[in-house]
Amino acid sequence: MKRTVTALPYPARPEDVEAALFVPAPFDAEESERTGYSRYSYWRSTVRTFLKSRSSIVLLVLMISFSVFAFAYPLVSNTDPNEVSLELSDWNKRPGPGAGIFGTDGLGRDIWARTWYGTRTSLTLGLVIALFDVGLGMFMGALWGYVRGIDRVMTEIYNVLTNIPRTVVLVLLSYILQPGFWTIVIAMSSTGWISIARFIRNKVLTIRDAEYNVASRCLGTPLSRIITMNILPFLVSIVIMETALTIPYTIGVEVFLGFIGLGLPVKEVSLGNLINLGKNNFMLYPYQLTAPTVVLAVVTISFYIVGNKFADASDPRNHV
Amino acid sequence: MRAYILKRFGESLVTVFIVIFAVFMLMRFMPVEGYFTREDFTEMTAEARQVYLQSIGISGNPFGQFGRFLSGLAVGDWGRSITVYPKTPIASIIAEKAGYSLAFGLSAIGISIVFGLALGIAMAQNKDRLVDSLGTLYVVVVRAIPSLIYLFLIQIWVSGILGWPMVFYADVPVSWILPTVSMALPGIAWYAIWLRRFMVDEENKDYIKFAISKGLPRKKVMTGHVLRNAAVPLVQYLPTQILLTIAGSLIIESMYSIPGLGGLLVYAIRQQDNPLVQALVLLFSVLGIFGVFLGDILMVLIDPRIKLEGTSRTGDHV
Amino acid sequence: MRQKADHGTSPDPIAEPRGPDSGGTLLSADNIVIRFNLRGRTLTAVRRASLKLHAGETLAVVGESGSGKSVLARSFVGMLDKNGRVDEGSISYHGHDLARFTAEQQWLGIRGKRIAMIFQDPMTALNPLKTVGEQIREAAAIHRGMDRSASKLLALDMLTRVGIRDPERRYSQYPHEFSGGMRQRAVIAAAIACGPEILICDEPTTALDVTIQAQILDLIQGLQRDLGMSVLFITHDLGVVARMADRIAVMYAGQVVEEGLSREIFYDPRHPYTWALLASLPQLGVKGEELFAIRGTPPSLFGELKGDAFAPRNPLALRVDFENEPPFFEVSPTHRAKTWLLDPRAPAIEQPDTVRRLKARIATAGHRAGVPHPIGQEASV
Amino acid sequence: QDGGSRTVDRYDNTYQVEVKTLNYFLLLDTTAQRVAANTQDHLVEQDRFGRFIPSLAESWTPNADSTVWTFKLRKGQKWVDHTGTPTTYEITADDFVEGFRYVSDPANGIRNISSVRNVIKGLYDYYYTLVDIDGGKIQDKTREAALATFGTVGVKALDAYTVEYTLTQPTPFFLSYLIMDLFYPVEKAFLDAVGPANLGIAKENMLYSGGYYLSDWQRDKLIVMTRNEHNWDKDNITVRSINMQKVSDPTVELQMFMRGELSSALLSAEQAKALEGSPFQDKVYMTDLTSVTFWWHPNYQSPNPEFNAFIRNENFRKALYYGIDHEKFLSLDDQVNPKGLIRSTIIPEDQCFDEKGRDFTDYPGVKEFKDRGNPYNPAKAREYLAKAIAELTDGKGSIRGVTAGPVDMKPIADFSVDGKLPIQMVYVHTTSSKSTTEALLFQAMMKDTFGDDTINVVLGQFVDNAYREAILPLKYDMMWSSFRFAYADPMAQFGRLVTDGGFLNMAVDSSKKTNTLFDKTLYDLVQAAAAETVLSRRYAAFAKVEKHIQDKAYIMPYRAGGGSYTISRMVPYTVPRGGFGVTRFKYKGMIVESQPLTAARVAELRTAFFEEFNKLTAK
Amino acid sequence: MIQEPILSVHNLTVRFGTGRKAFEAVSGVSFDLFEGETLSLVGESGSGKTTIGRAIMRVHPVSTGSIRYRGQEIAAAVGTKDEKLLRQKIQMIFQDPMASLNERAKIDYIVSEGLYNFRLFASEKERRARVENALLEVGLLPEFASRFPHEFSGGQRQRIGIARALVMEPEIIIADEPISALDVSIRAQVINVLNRLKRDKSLSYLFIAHDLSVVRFISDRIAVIHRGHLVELAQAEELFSRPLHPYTRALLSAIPVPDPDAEHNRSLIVYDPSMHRYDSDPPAWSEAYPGHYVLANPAELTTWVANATPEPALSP
Ligand SMILES: Nc1ncnc2c1ncn2[C@@H]1O[C@H](COP(=O)(O)OP(=O)(O)OP(=O)(O)O)[C@@H](O)[C@H]1O
Ligand SMILES: Nc1ncnc2c1ncn2[C@@H]1O[C@H](COP(=O)(O)OP(=O)(O)OP(=O)(O)O)[C@@H](O)[C@H]1O
Ligand SMILES: [Mg+2]
Ligand SMILES: [Mg+2]
Repeated sequence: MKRTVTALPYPARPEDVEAALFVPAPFDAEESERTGYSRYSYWRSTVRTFLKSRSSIVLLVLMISFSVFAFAYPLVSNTDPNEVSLELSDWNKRPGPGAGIFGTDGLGRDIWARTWYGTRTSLTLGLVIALFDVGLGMFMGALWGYVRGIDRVMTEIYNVLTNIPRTVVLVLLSYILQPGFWTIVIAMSSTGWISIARFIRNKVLTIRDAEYNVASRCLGTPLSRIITMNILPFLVSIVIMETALTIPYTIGVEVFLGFIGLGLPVKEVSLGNLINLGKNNFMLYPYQLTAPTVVLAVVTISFYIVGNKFADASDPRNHV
Repeated sequence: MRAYILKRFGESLVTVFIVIFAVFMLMRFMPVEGYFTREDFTEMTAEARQVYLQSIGISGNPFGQFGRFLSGLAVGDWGRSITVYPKTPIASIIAEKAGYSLAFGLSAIGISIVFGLALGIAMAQNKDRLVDSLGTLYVVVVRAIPSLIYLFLIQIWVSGILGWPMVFYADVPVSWILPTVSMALPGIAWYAIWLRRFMVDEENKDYIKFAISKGLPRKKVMTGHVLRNAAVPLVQYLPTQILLTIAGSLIIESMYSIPGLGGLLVYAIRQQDNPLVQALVLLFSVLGIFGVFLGDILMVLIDPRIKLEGTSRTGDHV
Repeated sequence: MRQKADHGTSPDPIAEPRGPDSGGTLLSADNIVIRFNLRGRTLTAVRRASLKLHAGETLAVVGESGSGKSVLARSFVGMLDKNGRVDEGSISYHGHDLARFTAEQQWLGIRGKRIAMIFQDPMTALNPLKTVGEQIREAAAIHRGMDRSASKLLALDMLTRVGIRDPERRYSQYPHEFSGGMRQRAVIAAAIACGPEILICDEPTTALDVTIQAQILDLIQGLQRDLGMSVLFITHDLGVVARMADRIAVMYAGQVVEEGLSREIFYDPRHPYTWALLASLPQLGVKGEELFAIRGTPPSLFGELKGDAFAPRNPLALRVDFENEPPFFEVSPTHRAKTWLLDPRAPAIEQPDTVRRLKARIATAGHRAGVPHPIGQEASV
Repeated sequence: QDGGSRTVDRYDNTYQVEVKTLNYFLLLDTTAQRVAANTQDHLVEQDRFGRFIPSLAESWTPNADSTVWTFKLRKGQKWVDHTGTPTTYEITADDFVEGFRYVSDPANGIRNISSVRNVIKGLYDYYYTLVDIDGGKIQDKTREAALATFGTVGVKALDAYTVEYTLTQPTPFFLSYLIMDLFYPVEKAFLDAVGPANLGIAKENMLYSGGYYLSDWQRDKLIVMTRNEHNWDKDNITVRSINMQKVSDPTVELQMFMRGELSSALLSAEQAKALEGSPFQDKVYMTDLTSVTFWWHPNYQSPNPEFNAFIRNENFRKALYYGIDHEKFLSLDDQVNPKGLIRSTIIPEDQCFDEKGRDFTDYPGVKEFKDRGNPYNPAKAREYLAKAIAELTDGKGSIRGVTAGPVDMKPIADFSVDGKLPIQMVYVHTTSSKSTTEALLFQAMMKDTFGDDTINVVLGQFVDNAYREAILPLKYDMMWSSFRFAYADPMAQFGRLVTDGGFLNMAVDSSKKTNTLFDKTLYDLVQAAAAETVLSRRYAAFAKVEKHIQDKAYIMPYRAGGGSYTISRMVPYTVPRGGFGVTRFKYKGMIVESQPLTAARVAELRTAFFEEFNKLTAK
Repeated sequence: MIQEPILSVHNLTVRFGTGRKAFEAVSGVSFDLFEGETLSLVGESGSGKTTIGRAIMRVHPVSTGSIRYRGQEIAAAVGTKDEKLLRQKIQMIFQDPMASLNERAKIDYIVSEGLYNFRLFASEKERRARVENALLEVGLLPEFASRFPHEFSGGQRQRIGIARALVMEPEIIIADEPISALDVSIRAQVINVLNRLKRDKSLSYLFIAHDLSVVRFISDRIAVIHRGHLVELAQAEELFSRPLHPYTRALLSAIPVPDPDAEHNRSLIVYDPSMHRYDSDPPAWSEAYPGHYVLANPAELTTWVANATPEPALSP
């Protein structure tokens, strides 16, 4: 979007200027205060910077439409993704007429329906984990950064948590709890929040001693309001980004957990389960892997890129 | 300097201790039934089960057990596996498997560094141009799509196209290539993306502008200033990465049948092989924590800005 | 090894330095327009600014923050930020039009070698991971085609020249081991290491304490004398200007609005903005009285400015100021101002009292004490 | 195709699950069994028709009532080490005694000991004395003293080449015990040198008495067995080396086979189907059935009150039995001829023959079930269910004696029952996709037969260890499991079902709090049958046991082991045959060709083999 | 009649860090601030000016010494009621107009933040009126209340910062280099606002700066601080005309004067702290002339007083 700029006009030649204008003009003090500064809105600039790249618009649209479709599909469709067919001829049907858009799997279940139900499950999982991780991470991180006294303790917790292999926690929890959605949420969040907290803490450290925070302290502003008014607003963009990036990450983890047998119960429809099931049959019925993979890739890639682009866009240095 | 190293070392030890203690106690929450296979349990009487638990050191006060575990460690005894490789000394299991993970891991790190840095430099130098977009595409694919999928496709397709074996054979050199490259893929993306970011950040620094204003050619500014400074923060993570290659890669090792340490921890937990789990967690947390420790020391050595307590302050005033 | 290969390879577009041209003008910028793309809009930072730098002189550019001083100066070394460009005008220097340079390659023989620049903040201008000496040496090595030992000797000499004691030790120290004042000295050393013809100083002392500022100013002055450089000095501190400048250019909203010899600007300013600038100096204020102040706020540089950019803030503005942009009127061969007040048709508006009283006021209120200070000596506090 | 019939030196195959230990007294997985079967010899072995033939023993004689068995050893057989070099140790009678001493010590954690605990004379007392000493129950005797009493156990070396086993009761089928891992020899001097705990944890830590020695073992990667040139039977060891790779992914395994990296591969039904149209199409055939039996078994002590109330009702059990289409269920494994996989008897066919060569499954009472095949009959099933419902509910859908409330079957399942129809029924399965698919199919079938207003199948999944997670804590209503047939006697199967902790939970051990002998008749029938020592009488008695269990539908056998699609370069029927012990893992006599065999050729070989086999068994 | 100081700092010491890292930023500083006066604190960067200001604002803990507001000790913890009073009566203005306003809050919130903290308004209407008033008083338009800080220029932002302090109706304002970051043309605006407020509301300022030309214009008294120690304190004109301490003299000699003729003949005095012999003869805070204090040992005091010019030096 190149802007055409008209060339600057040269100053008028004195002889072209009317003599009548050479009289004192009234002075408007208000006007002189008003003239200058450009309206710059952080959020408007962020959105504008974000929308500047065509690819991010495309991906944003994809991200939204896939997410919306995943949540809407179960409401409008009457295909049961778990409907097992007892007709052998329904099993493993390749995509095509009478077999659904993505074909059927080894028990005659409709892969198209399963893909969208699965996307919904995985997105929900990602979202819930992101909310937990980011919510807890934000809160603890803000506290960690702001309250000097707890730094040592938190750092030690960080060291310990990041060094207990996540699989240990996952496996243990799937014994203690029922394997399933919430187990994965708890297992992922129980260690996931700390890295976000760490990240937030570092951010908070850089803004904690900013002059406007000192100003607030001089005005006797309570800690709670300092955090909500002075710190958190600066972290909103980070939160959005972290949330967007946690979703592809959790989808990846879910696939991985399925691989090691600790994922969602296989009877539940999730992208991870679809992929792992499809992978087993890849040589025979490649569409059982490729169809959900394409959807998964679009979802994860769009979340990933949108998250990153948003992070870039939310950085005021990029507001050019 | 020495005081600093000692202090950091002490802190690392404490962290290792806490990690291992936490895991040790967590393992004690697992049901004792887990120590038996299905057949066993049917066959054994209650007493026999107790005998068995005692023989593998599971029953009794957990603190006492922990003490025994530590005193064993002190004399270099890692204990023996109980269910994964019954009665096999853990040290020998690890020794046997770590070699493979290390060999693959180190070659993968080597590849990641070389290609990752090259890609990162190329991307930073051609910011917002085709190379950058292609590099970004690569990074996005590798980081956004679950690795399982593309690793699997690589194994099936690439090995088919090139006619390479699908699994690793120690005596067939080409069979090393795919797993190593697969293992390097995320690393390449990691180095590329961070180096690119750090380089782009560096390029906006005042001292880079000053270097340019001194009239240094762009290439010299890039190598002598930008790259050099951008690489420094990456170096900090190198020890951890190298040390943790010993832990192996679960997916790749299992896909290519590499007898490394990769899947062992998961397997050991699921088999409730406590001594093995403890040993592995100990090993991995020691590697992780000391990796960080070494990274810190390394930073002190290469970054003159980081001043340590106990070192005399230089720097006079005008 | 690599270092060697680079020796003397930087292309030199100016084969034979020709020295100052007829009017003594070394560099002349004409009708420069500089625009930036900023958040989807176009910001015109410099609007037809013209400037001449004579050989061996110190030209000070003063003006409000955001008036385009730095941007204009940076365009002389081709170091505008990526989103900016010189849209119109020419910068002639030894027969080259620097405004038309497009390739990095073209700048190599000029930037650093013939026109050097030092920045405002000495704390960030040095690479924290390289030794100070190395950063001085590398430029010399490139431009003068010296090998490592020769360029090191040069760098040591430069350190001595800028008044850093114990240069051998300092050479191999890192920037964090230097105090702010010493860093600025090191930056200056790096800038002059190649013996540039022009030194651009963009607020080199703003970040420093007064006492150190005075030392650095003395240093720059001494170096200018010794090396015969021309200095383009950017600041908004009129005290500094008075100390340094042979000539002064006053900028407002991207334009040079008045230009003249130092004394002409201080003692006989003609532009209302210059008046306001001088009148608002606290040194000229009377204790207990209101200080003269420029009202309002500078104009937005997005979009067109109609008439005289200063008009909205100028209580003495004429109606024509809101309609037509004034041309330059010559006050003397060396002094010109861009204001309709100099038009014969304009009502006779006198300089404000304060301004007229400047000289007298300073003469009576000033205070001087102390002993002469040898230039370049490192003073330790 | 003469090119295809060239024999090769090497047999390459895979294993999926990591071998834990190669201690041949402690075979925990089939991989280890494959290694032990080929690297160690027993006193006897089976030939390719399953007949017992001499191995390390040259000859043997039971006494008149089959309670004392005397074996004469081959002379001059040396143990070899992992390089194939003979050691100074000779294989003598003492080695068999030492082997048994090793397994009889509970400290060595040998798991199968229970199958012979009541067979070998004196073993029960010897073993439990040691257990009690270890458990602190016996204080007045030291372990050493107890160990010194090994002489009371009925395993003796009469001289260097004569071993004698004394049994608790007449056991005509004793030879089938001898091919279990409990009866391997071990060289005492060597065992002492490496230490009992270290036996078999590395290839160096074993000596080899079999047709192969372990020349390479990399954990999780590779096992190589090389022909033992000093074995007494080396001329029959046809393949020079056996290479076993660990490959966990079946997809990869098939690919490797197609690329010629493997000598044989097992395929899933889907893989087999996918090969249609490929050059391998006509090479896929199905392996013979094995003695392993799969069955669905209900939990008679479910914490789920609804199911618990119903499962004790015979009509309900029958409804389940008739309500599932076994054939369709087995289509998961074989879409062409799923019927061929059905096994509807508890004791497998072709495994137990009485003195007249009559197969146990041909005894009256068993044969009717064997002949029945797929019991699926939805009409009948619904009828039975209606009866059960009529018997157990008040007619308005409320189950008598069941109150509403939560059922805590964590971590498998967690739900509440309302004491009304439909009956909640928890079907558990593993996380593997195969197991899950089966569970889903089971669920769909129940729904298909009964609708969802009478039975509601809740799927519960255990992560890893069925025993820990589901069976022992009794957190299931229904699941499948499979039993290997351990030795040539029906008791091998019934014993496990009926005794303490068995799946039917008919414990008679009064110390056990789950003492719910709910079918005294069955218990008595088993006791009576076990006391019979003449095979035909014994079998007739056990046939009654089987009939009783089947009539009451206590457990629902549905599939035989084996019957997998395979594609292979190995010529079938060239290796030893047998359903128990380690026989079926032996590679002795195996012929491997350079090209995969066609299915047609395998079919010919099969016909020829069974003609010969039937001639031999019909004495 | 001796006026009671509104703020009295006595022997103030502020240390940062502990153990070997400990660093004394302010050492034994004492001064009084009287009602309606402007006391300026000048000194080089890092000399502890900000630290003193923040210690008074009680955002840095005081190590030793006392700070009294109207006779009441405030260096230690105070009760909630006093807290409320102090937070109201002592306000601070910051150096960096870019960093001292919360970018994500509207001017309305920024200005009324203190009002919210202590519920200093009866109704929403009153609060808005007070914000508007404060904005008007610093020469800004009430309509700005609904905008964000980044829409303003540096001078405007600084005036917003002043409005934020003003709205609390303070008695003391600690102004920490409020004009250092502003360019010349804007400085006058802010100086005028400060001066006018002082007159109209009889405020007392502790004015922290390093620009002596401004300080001279605005201050009643000036205190010079060097590396955490006060070295000289006097009436503004007295200090300019009769600087005693060599550091003060160095400082004065370094001020650039906006007059080319004067500047070209200026010479610089360099201060070398090693000139003092304080090991053998420690310095004391002594009154050289009435109201003119200097940190000196007796020997120095004599020499300095002897060398002092009674009258302002004539410019050359
Ligand atoms: N990279 C850029 N992108 C957009 N606008 C810019 C950029 N660089 C400078 N400007 C704008 O150009 C105008 C002139 O800036 P410049 O830095 O030249 O001012 P200055 O006179 O040097 O001010 P100061 O005294 O504050 O240094 C300002 O409005 C500034 O915001
Ligand atoms: N929170 C802190 N922790 C440790 N040292 C500090 C802290 N705050 C200030 N200091 C140190 O105290 C000394 C005095 O700092 P202060 O900010 O008061 O100086 P200043 O006179 O205001 O300087 P400037 O003119 O640069 O604002 C400095 O050396 C500074 O490094
Ligand atoms: Mg500037
Ligand atoms: Mg300060």
